[in-house]
Amino acid sequence: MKMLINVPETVVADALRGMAAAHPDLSVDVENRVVVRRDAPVAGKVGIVSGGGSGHEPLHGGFVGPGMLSAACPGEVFTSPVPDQMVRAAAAVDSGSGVLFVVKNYTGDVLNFDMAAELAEDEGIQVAKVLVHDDVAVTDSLFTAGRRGTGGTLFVEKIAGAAADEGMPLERVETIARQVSEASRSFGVALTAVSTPAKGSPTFDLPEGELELGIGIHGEPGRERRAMMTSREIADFAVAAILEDLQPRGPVLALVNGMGATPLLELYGFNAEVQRVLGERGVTVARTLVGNYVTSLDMAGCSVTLCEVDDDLLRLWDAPVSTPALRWGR
Amino acid sequence: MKMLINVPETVVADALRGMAAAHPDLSVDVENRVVVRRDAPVAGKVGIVSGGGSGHEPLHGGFVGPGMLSAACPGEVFTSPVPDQMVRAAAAVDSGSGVLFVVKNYTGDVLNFDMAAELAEDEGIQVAKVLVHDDVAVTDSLFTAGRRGTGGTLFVEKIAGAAADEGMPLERVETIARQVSEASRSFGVALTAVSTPAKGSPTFDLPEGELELGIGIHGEPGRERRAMMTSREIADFAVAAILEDLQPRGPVLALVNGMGATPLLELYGFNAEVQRVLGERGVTVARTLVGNYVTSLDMAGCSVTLCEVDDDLLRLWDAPVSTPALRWGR
Amino acid sequence: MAEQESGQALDAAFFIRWLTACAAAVEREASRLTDLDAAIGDADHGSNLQRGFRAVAEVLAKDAPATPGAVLTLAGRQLISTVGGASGPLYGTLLRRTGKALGDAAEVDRAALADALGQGVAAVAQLGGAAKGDKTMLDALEPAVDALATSYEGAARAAEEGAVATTPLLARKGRASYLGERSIDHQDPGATSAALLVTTLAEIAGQAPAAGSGQ
Amino acid sequence: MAEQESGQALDAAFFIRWLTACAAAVEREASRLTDLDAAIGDADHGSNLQRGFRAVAEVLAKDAPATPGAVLTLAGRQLISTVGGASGPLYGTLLRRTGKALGDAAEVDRAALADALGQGVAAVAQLGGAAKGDKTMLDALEPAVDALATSYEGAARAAEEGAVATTPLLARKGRASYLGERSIDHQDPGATSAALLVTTLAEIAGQAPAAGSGQ
Ligand SMILES: Nc1ncnc2c1ncn2[C@@H]1O[C@H](COP(=O)(O)OP(=O)(O)O)[C@@H](O)[C@H]1O
Ligand SMILES: Nc1ncnc2c1ncn2[C@@H]1O[C@H](COP(=O)(O)OP(=O)(O)O)[C@@H](O)[C@H]1O
Ligand SMILES: [Mg+2]
Ligand SMILES: [Mg+2]
Ligand SMILES: [Mg+2]
Ligand SMILES: [Mg+2]
Repeated sequence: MKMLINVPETVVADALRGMAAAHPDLSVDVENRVVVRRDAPVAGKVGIVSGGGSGHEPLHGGFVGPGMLSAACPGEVFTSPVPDQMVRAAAAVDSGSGVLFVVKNYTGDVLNFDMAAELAEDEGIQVAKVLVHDDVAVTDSLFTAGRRGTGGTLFVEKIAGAAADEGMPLERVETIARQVSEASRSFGVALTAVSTPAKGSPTFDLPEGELELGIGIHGEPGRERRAMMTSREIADFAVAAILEDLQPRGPVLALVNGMGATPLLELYGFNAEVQRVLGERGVTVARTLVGNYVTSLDMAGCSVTLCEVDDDLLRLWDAPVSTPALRWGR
Repeated sequence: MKMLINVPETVVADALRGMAAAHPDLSVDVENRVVVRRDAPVAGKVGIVSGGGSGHEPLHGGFVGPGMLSAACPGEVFTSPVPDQMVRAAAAVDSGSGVLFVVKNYTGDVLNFDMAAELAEDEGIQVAKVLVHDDVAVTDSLFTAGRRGTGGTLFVEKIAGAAADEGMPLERVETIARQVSEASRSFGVALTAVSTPAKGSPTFDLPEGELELGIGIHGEPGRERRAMMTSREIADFAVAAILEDLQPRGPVLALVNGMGATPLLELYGFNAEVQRVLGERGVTVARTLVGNYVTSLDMAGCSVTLCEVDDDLLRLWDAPVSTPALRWGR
Repeated sequence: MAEQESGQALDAAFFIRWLTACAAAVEREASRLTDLDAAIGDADHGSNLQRGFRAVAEVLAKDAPATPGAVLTLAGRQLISTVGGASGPLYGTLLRRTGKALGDAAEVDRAALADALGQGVAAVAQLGGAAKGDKTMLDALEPAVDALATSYEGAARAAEEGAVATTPLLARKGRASYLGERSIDHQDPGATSAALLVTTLAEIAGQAPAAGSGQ
Repeated sequence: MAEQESGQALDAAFFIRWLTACAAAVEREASRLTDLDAAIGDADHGSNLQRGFRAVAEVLAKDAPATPGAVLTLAGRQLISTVGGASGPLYGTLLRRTGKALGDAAEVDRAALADALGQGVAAVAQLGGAAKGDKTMLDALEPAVDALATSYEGAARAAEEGAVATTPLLARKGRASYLGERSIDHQDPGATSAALLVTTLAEIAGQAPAAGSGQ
């Protein structure tokens, strides 16, 4: 698999140098692998820190900025970052109002963020954590590592960032973030396997006429392989899987997300099918976001995330945000 | 090649329905294939209309909105739209101040926009045209259809949109757009061939260990095939090709663009190399944009576009813009 | 010029039959045309003409104009409005200008058609700025028009030969020109489709139910 | 427990040799570990450990602590700070807790090591919430610790067998658990690397220059 890289070993550092050059509003510490909004810490405001393996861009570094993340910690490709990065990020953004860690539910992320929280608290930083575990493809979650965190992360980071921006205290920001996390559900589909720089070839074999249903964002195979489906059938399947788990009474935010290599033309077409089936199922969509936001390197495929919102959450979603990848209002 | 579609015939219409659902600020006429900013025509302001084949998303529909395009006309995949669309778009956005057509230099686009301009003028709309032809990979342009329009289109559309937004008259908007077009140069590289929905398989064969230098955005092979190169080598080659043609004296805008299937992680790393070589060559970069903006469906690869700017153009570049794909300021 | 009989009288129905047969021929050959375009273009020529000639067949089925000129003009307008790309305006102009040149005669003969088609081809050359030898549809159309003065079969043969002869050429117009030397050794898709339209014309003329010397 | 002699005295240098040899072994086996992880995980286990053990070898080369406990604690901290993922905190905790359990003795014997490693493995089980049979590194580590009470070779054998025995298991922890039934019939990468570390321990103990009954 050909890649636009120098050598696998420097992929993350190279990308951080490129981010630094492109985004003067961010302060990028390439050596220590922390991306911080330049004006941090912001007096009187809770800091929002997230992070995870690289390869999911724009998540998380592309979501750093006013109204969303205060800092992000990029790990190696598909590998959770180390506690040192998280502690450094927390110290950089803590104004004394405390820091919220947004943690995607993977064993590595959870363990490293847990260690970091202990260390940060030792340094006198007040830390709260919220776990994102929105992927309904992981069933029997009592007998697994639990549901993975995927597209819901974007909703949690945006809304927690808006809550912090409004000056809410840590406890309240944490409560709201948890509310968003618990109200989010995702389902993903892969048309191709992913190739990591370290491996250099597809992580599994996915023949021409087949697709994987219920995939995550790390190139793992899904729960089930099937004969290739149409956009319409995939939308039916994905939305049904989500609604089996959560039947929203209120309106939802919808994220129609590409896994990295699916053209925007196809994603918009897929969105049309997602909106159709949501309409048929009586779900009201308050806002829709279409694009490659929570990706898996060069994987072709898509995911759908729904998040049930009330007026408060919708207001926080609509609040101004100014990051490389998500930007609106003011 | 697997695609997230229903049938090839409805790809463009499906995408337009999905765009309409995602972007309430746009008025999307799915049947007639015109995407218009909802508040058009804007009194006293020149309308900016562009269009071209689909498959280059977010170009052009994703650039419709305040501060950029007034309307876009999406053709079939990789096929210029028809004059009827352009005339309809012009009529929808003309406030009496006239309309500028931004035309990428391809035989199809040029012929169809020319016909549309005649028809629109018959309807009493004042029309000006600017041609974008920035791709330095097309050499001997006297003996070809001329240089292709690629990444420079984004610069022309953004800056022309800002000029119109400031209330400049058609003639002045046209002059500025032409200035941007003439100051823009691009060079692109493909790591994989593209698969169109109609063909369903890669348009040409590009083996594992090779890449194409000097490609366009329609899946055509490039000028030269070589053994696979590193990100560093590609940046050296692309920037050298551009600077051979235009040695900017002032600062430049830089677009480090993905062709659709290249992960953002790789693009940022590539940007680091582009910035390095520009620094080595003494070129000052005023602003950098990194992302998948002018794409070629599922092609892996990248392009670099530079546009030499003066203070006026830089101010117009920085001016507020509010479209699905490009958004900043206000 | 016309050293031979100019043959059968061609009425509006003849041209509707021809264009309808073109639609069928394009349908049959679409993937070959797209494959040729994939090699040196953007892999859409087959689907472009498919879309266009389907629309032409449809509009002619619904609303059949009374004169050859009106049939061709309507078909040309329809191609312009539905195809896009380079071939849409070019083929559209070809049919429209040919139609206009035929005026409002109820019937025309081969000589008149050859003459009108010559004007159509000239308009294509002017619009696209291409000349014979640039590896475009003109390489099939120009020899076809010349030969049509003599016979339908000759025109078909000339168009076919012209299309095949584009293979060794270096493209100077259209997308294929971007490839420079790499455009050599591929047959031009537009010249191929042009030959298909002319061949279809000869077929329809050959099986024409109306009386005439044929050829 | 120790029905046999507890063998040679293990000093700081021994543990530095072991961890340095682990770095070399990981280097050698990295792509196999990554391939195993590709099948049921995310294709990074080899490069994770490569990064971590390179850093361990480097820090131990630069700054060699004086006691076995300090060597292991430093190595564990280094893994935590450089690996990330699940295996970073888990292997880091294994070494750190083992090191802490060894205290500040200048030399330890096999029995003491087995005991300390037992505490390290227990800490891993607590941190990750996994138990034997969940298809994780514990499936190699737990039998190895038990067997280490008797001999190094036995520990290596037990670890190897434990790793191989993960193949038919359904994963209940870590990324492989997402696959459900599809995790069956693949050997766990973490159990495989754990066996590699224990095998390396036996090798280093076997060739130890210090006197002792060996085993
Ligand atoms: N300037 C021109 N003059 C005449 N024919 C042209 C010109 N440019 C392109 N063509 C013809 O058009 C054909 C391509 O048509 P098509 O693929 O439908 O459009 P596009 O090139 O826009 O994708 C070429 O094979 C060539 O024969
Ligand atoms: N909860 C756990 N307890 C013990 N070991 C675990 C646990 N989760 C994962 N592992 C081990 O970690 C290995 C994967 O490590 P690695 O690939 O480096 O990290 P990641 O899964 O984060 O990519 C698995 O093969 C398994 O042996
Ligand atoms: Mg990992
Ligand atoms: Mg085309
Ligand atoms: Mg074409
Ligand atoms: Mg792994």
